[in-house]
Amino acid sequence: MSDTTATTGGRAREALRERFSDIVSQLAAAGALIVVFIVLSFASPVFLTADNLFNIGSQTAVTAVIAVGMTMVIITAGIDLSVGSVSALAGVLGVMLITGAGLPVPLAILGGILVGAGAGLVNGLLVSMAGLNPFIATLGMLTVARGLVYIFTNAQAVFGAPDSFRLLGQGVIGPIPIPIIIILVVAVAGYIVLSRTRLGRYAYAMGSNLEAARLSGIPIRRYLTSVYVISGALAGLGGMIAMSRVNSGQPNFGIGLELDVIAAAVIGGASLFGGQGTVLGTLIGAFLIALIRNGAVLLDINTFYQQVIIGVVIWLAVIWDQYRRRRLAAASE
Amino acid sequence: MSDTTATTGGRAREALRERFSDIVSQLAAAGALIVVFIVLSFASPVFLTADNLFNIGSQTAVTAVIAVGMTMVIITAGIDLSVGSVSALAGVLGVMLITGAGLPVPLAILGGILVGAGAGLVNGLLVSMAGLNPFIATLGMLTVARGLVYIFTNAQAVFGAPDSFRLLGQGVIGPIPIPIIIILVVAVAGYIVLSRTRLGRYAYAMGSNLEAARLSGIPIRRYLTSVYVISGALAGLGGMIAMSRVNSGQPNFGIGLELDVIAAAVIGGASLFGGQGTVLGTLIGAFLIALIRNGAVLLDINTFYQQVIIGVVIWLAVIWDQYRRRRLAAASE
Amino acid sequence: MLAVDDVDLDIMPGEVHVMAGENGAGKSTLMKLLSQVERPSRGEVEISGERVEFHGPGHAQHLGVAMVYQEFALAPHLSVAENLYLGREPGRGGFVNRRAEREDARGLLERVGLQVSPDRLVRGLTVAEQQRVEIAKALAIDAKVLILDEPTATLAEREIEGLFGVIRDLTSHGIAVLYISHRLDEIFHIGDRVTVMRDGKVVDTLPVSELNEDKLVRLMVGREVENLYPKPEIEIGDVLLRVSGISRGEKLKDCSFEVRAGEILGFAGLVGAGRTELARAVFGADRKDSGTVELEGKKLKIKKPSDAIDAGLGYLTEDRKGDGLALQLGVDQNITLANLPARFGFINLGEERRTARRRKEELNIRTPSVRRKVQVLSGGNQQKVIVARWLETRAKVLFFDEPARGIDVGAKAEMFGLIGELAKEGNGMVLISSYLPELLNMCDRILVMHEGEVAGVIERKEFSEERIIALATGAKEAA
Amino acid sequence: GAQVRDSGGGNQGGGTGGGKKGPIRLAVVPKAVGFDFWEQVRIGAQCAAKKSKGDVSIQWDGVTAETDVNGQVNLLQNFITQGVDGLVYAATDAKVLNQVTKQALDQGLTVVNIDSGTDPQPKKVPVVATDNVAAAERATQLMAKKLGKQGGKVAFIPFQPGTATNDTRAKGFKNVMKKNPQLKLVAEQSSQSDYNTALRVTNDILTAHPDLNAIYAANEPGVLGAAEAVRQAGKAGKITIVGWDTAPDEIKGVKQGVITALVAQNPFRMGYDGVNLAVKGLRGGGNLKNVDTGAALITKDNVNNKEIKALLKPSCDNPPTKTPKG
Ligand SMILES: Nc1ncnc2c1ncn2[C@@H]1O[C@H](COP(=O)(O)OP(=O)(O)OP(=O)(O)O)[C@@H](O)[C@H]1O
Ligand SMILES: Nc1ncnc2c1ncn2[C@@H]1O[C@H](COP(=O)(O)OP(=O)(O)OP(=O)(O)O)[C@@H](O)[C@H]1O
Ligand SMILES: [Mg+2]
Ligand SMILES: [Mg+2]
Repeated sequence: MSDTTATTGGRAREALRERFSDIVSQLAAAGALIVVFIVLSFASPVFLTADNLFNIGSQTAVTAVIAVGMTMVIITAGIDLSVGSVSALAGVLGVMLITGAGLPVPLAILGGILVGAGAGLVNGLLVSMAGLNPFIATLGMLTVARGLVYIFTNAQAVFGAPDSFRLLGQGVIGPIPIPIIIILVVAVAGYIVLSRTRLGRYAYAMGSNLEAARLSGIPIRRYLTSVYVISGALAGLGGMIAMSRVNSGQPNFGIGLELDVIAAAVIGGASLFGGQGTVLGTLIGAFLIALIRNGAVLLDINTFYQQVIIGVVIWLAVIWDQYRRRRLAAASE
Repeated sequence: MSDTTATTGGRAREALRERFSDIVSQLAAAGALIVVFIVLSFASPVFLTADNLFNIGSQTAVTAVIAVGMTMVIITAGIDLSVGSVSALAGVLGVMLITGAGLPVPLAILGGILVGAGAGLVNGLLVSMAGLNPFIATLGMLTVARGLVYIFTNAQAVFGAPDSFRLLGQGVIGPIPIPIIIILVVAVAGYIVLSRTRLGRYAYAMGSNLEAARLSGIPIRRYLTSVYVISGALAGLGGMIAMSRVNSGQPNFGIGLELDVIAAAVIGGASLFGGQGTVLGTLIGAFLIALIRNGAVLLDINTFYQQVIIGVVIWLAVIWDQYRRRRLAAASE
Repeated sequence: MLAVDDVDLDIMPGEVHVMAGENGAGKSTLMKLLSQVERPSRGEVEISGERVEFHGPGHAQHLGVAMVYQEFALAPHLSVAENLYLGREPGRGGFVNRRAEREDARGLLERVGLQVSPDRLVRGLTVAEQQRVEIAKALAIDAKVLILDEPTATLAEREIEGLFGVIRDLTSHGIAVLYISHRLDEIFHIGDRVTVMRDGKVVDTLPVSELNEDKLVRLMVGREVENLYPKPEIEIGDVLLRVSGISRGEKLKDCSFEVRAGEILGFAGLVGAGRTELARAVFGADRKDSGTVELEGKKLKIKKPSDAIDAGLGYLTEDRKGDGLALQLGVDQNITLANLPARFGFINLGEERRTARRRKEELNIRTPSVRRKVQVLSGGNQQKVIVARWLETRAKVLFFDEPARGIDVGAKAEMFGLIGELAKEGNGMVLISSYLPELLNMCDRILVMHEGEVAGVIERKEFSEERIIALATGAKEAA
Repeated sequence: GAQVRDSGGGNQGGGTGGGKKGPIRLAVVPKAVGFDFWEQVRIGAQCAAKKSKGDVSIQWDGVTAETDVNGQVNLLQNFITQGVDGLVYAATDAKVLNQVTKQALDQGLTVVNIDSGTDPQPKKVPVVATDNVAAAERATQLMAKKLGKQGGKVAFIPFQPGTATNDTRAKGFKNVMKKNPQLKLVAEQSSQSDYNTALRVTNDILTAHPDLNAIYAANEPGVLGAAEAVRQAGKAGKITIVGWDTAPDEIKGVKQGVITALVAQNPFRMGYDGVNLAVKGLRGGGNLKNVDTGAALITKDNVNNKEIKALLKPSCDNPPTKTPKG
C-alpha cells in the first residue's frame, strides 16, 4: 500500500511538473534571454545604460505587439504571413488620414488599426469561410496588401505628419517610453484574452482539435475569424507605432517582418500545430531577438556575421528549450 | 448477401473517389493553369510564341526544381524556409569552385549540389536529432546561410565562370532548353521516390502520423533527415541553375524565394499538416505562378497592380480547389 | 511516475493470457514496455529464454512481439494496404512492390473479415473498420507474442466471433496472445489465464477455471460491484424528441424515431448500419438532405452542432481521439468545453475547476489533477472525461455513441448508473452500442438499423438477441 | 548535342537601329520599383514619351528588390521576346546584364542604360547617369571639411552591400576617408533600405559612440533614419550628416540644419534623356553619346535656389534637363 501512495504522490508531483512544463519552454527562452543579457552587459559598457534599455524596448515594440496577435493565430494552428505588409498598409493609410484627410492623430491611429483589422477580417473569412489554408490565405494578403500600399502611395513615402504623431512611437510618460507601455498593455490584454476568456479558450480548443471544438458547439467560423481580425488589428497598431517612430508613412516598411514575429512566437514555445503558445513566451522570444540585434550593433559586429550569429543563437535557444523539456519529461518518471 | 456485395461495391467506389480526391486538387490547380493559359493566349499575341514559352520554362526551372524537394519536406509535416539562402550559398560556392579552385564545370555543379545537401543535412539533424521545430531549424539556416554567402563573397558577385557554365541554365538540346529538361528529370525522379520507394512511403507516413510511423518500427530520424538533405540538394541544384543563367555567383540571389516555392507546393495540393502532396501538383503550382508573372509583364500591367493580381489569383486558384474537393466529398455519398 | 511498478509476468506459448484491471491500472503501459515502445526504468524482458535489449518497436517486431494498440497507430493518409505493411514493405533496394503489397493485404483483410478495398484511405474508415485494420496489421508480423489492447472495444458481436476464430487459430500454432479487455464475458470465453492489475501492480494471476465474474470484478475493482446495469424503474413521460424522415445520401434513408421523457432508447445494428450517421445528422454534425427534428413539440432548426446544443441536445461521439478530446488541453478544460462557465466572454475559472473536480469524483476519473493534460490519461479515463463534458451540458436528450468503449466494469456500472439517473430526471437518453447486453439491460426500447434504414423498434418486453440480430441483418422473417 | 541557346530569333518587328517610322514601344526598367528615386525616373520617362513627336509609348516595369538580378534578367528577356523596339534600363549588375544588352542588340533593339551601365559597355549603348563615385567623394570631402583638422569619429550607413549603387557610393566615401586619416570609421551598419532599421542601428551606434561626429548615409532611408536618431538623441546640428537623395523630409532636415549636405541626382532627367536618346536612336540612328546627368550637393545655403527647386520638384512643363552643381 505504501508504494501505492508513493506512486500517487509521484503522480501528484508530476501533475505539478506538467503545469510547469507549460511555462518551462518560456523559462528556457528566458534562460537564453538572461544569458545573452549578461554576456552583453560585460561585452559593452553602454549596454546596461537606461537609455539603451529603453531604446531596445521601443525598438521591440513593433515586433512584440504584432507577435501577440500572431501567437493567438498560431495557437489555432494557423499562421499569418501578411502582418508585415498589413502593418505597412495600415501605417501608411493611417498617416494619410492625418496628412490627407486631416483627421486628428488619435482618430488616425484608430483608423490605422481598423485598416489592419479589415485586412485581418479578409484573412479570417478566407480561412474560416472559404476554407483556405491559413498559409495561402495570408500569403496572398502579403502580396495584395503590399501592392495596395504601393498603389496608394505610388511607392513614395508619405511625409508631413505633425510632431504630435511622434508621441506614439517616441513619446515618454515620466521616464518610460510610450512604446514600452504599449507593449505592456497589449501583453496584459493578450494574456487575459488567452487565459480568461471564451475567445482564448476556444482558440486553444480549435488549435488542439477543430472537429472536437465544432462538435462541442463552438461557432468555429466566428471565433477563427476574430483571431485573424485581432492579428490584423495588432499589425495595424504595430504599423502605426513604426510610422510614428519615423513620423512618416513608409510603404516599404515591414518586408520580411513576419519571419521575426513568427520566430518570436515559436521561440517562446508556441507550436505551429496549434494548441500551444503563451503571450509571456512570445514576449521573451521577441526580446531575445531584439537583444541580439542591439548587441550586434553596439559591438559593431559586421552585418554579415550578425546574420550567422542571430541564426545560431535562435537554434541554441530552442535546442536548450527542447533539452529542458526532455529533462523534465524524464524527471517525471 | 446481395446487399453486402452492394455495400462493398459502394466501398470500392468510395475508395476510387478518395484516391480521386487526392489528385483532384491538382486537377483544380491544373484547371486554373489552363484558364490562365487560354486567357493569356488571347490577351497577348506573343504569349504563345515558342520563345516566350521557353522563357517561361527556363525561368520556372529554379522554383520548380526546389519545389519538388519542398514538397517532400511538406509531406513529412515539415517546412524548409532556408531554400532561398541555401540556393544562393550553394550556387555561389559552386561558381567559386570553378573560378577559384578551377574545378571542371560538371564537378563544380556537383559541388554546389553537395553544399546544398550539407545545409540540408544540418537542417535535418536539427529537426530529427535536436528535435527542433522545422520552421525554427530552417529559419535559422535561412539567416545563417545568407550570412555565410555574404562573408565568403563580401557581398560581391563572383565572375569569371567559363561560357561552358552557361549550358546548365541557358543551353539547349535540340530545340529544348536544358532547364526544362532538368525540370522533367527532377520531377520524374521525385515522382518515383514519392510513389515507389520506402523513403517516399515513409515521408507520407511520418507526416500523416509520426507516432504510428514510430510504432511501426520506421527509423524516423534517418528518413526525416534524408528528406531535408534532398530538399537542400535540390536547392543547391536550383542555385546552380540560377547562377548559370547569369553566368556568375550572385550572393543576393533567392531572397524570399522560399515563399514562392512553398506557395507552389500548397497550390498544388500539399498540406502543411503533412501526409499530402504530389510532385505533379507542385509543378502545376509553380507554373501557375510563373504564368501569372509572365502574363502580367506581357500585358504591361502596372507592377503594383501585378502584386495585387497575383495574390488574388492564388486565392482564387485555391478556393476553386477547395470548392472542387467539397463538391467531390458531397458527391461521394 | 510509475504507471507500472515491479511487475512480473510470464506468458506460455499457445495460451491466451488476459490482462484485466481498472482504467489506468497500467495494462497498456505494461504492454508498451513489452513491445519496446517505452523504455523500462528497471527490469527485463525475455522471449523464449533469451534476454532482450531495448531497441525500440522495430526491434520488438523483429523478435516477434506484435501489438495492437488501444489508441490506433494508423496513418490516416495512407491506404489500408500501405498501413498493413508500414515498416515492412515488400520489395527490395528501397523500392516498394505495390502489387505484392496489395495482394498480400487482401489475404490479411480476409482473415479479419474486413470487406474494404486495400486502396481505401484509412482516413475514410469507421472506427470499427480501423480497429480491424489494426488487428490485420499485427497479423502481418508473424509473431511469437501477439498483444491485443482492447481490440473488441469497437467491434460488434459478429466481428468479435471472427476475431476469436483468428485468435484460436494463432494459439493452436503455439503463438502466445496477451489480451486486454474490459468485457468480462470475453475474458471467460477466450482466456486461459488472467492477470489482474491495479495501480500499476499485479494483484494476481489465475487460470480462468478458478475464477468467476464476481471474484474477477472484486480483484479488479477491489470492492463489490453488485449490479453492472443499474436500471432504475422510471415511468415514461410523453414524447421529448421526435425525429422524422431524416435522409442523407446513401447512408440514411427516411429514418424516424422518438424519445420520451425518462426513456432510454437503444440504437442497435451492425457496423456501418448508420447509427452514428443518424445521430450525427440529428445533432447537426453532418448536413441532412431532409427530415425534421422536434423537441418538446417545437420544431428545431439545426444547421450546426451549436444549434443542437442550444436546443438541448447532446452527442458523445464514438471516436474519442478523432473528434472528442482536445488532447493538449487539461481535463478541466475538456470537461467544460461544451458548456463554459462564462459571463460577458470571461471564464469563471474557479467554477470551472470546481465543476471539473466534482465530475472527477463522480465518474472516478483517474488523474492526480484536473489540470493535467488529457493526453496522458489512460484510454478509459479519457472516455470518462468526454462523458463528463456532455453531462455538463445538461442536455434534455443525450446521444451516447459507444459510451462504454474501453472503460472498466466499475466505471461502466457508474456510467450506466448515471445514464439511469439522467433518465430518471426526465431526460431522454439514446444509447448507441454494438454490445447487445448493454442495450438489452439498459434500454426501454431498441431501435435496430440496417443499411441506413430503421429496420424496426422493439419494446422492452419483447427484447431478444435473436430478434435484434434478425432485424440488423435484414432477415425477412423479423419484419 | 547541347549548346548555349543563341538568343533565339523570332522577335516581332524589333527596332532597326535607325529609320524607324510609326509608333515606338519602349520598355523602361528601373533597378527596382517602390522607391522615390525610381518614381522620379518614371515621371521623367513618361514626360519624354509624351513630348516626343510621333507615337511613343513606354512600358514601365521592374523587380521589387535591387538585389534580384535574375529577376531583372528574366524581365528584360520577357520584354525582348515581346518585341519592344527599345530598352531603357538601369543594370542591377553590370557584368550580368551585359549579356542581356547583347541579346537585345542582336535582335535589333535600341538600348539605353540609365543610372547604371553594363561592363563592358557596348559603344552603341549610351549611359545616362550620375558619376556616383565622384559625387560620393564630393559629399565626403565636405564632411571632412566640416570636421576640420582634428577630424573625428564617423559612422557609415550603407543600404544593400553588393548592389552597384550602394558600392559606388561606398567607394567614393572610402576613397576620401583614406585620404583623411583624422577621420575614424567607428561603425558600419546597414539600413537594409528601411527607415526604421536605419533609425534602430543609428540609435544603437549613438549609444555605443556618444562622441560620434559625423554620419555618411548612402540613401534616403539611411539619411532619414540617421537624422531622426540624431534628433531623438538631442544632438541635432552637433553631428554632421551627409548623405544621398532628396525626399521631402531630407530637404526639411537640411533646412533645419540637422542634415549638412545631400547629394541630389537628377532621376527625372535620367528617365527623360534616356527615353529621348532611345527615340533618337530609333528614328535617326547614328551613335548616341553618354550623358552625365550630374549631381547637386544640396546644403542649407543653396537649398532655396530656384534651379535646385526645379531639380527637387520636377515637372513636365519645365523639365530640369540640366543639373546645377550645387
Ligand atoms: N505518457 C504518460 N505520461 C504520464 N502518465 C501516463 C502516460 N501514459 C499513461 N500514463 C498513466 O499511467 C497510468 C496507466 O495508464 P494505462 O494506459 O496503462 O492504463 P490502462 O490500464 O491501459 O487503462 P485503460 O484500461 O483505460 O486503457 C494511467 O494513470 C495514466 O494516466
Ligand atoms: N468518419 C467517417 N468517415 C468516412 N466514412 C464514415 C465515417 N463514419 C462512418 N462512415 C461510413 O458510414 C457508414 C456508417 O458508419 P457508422 O459509424 O454510422 O455505422 P454505425 O452503425 O455507427 O456502426 P459503428 O458506429 O459501429 O461504426 C460506414 O460504413 C462508414 O463507411
Ligand atoms: Mg489501456
Ligand atoms: Mg458508429
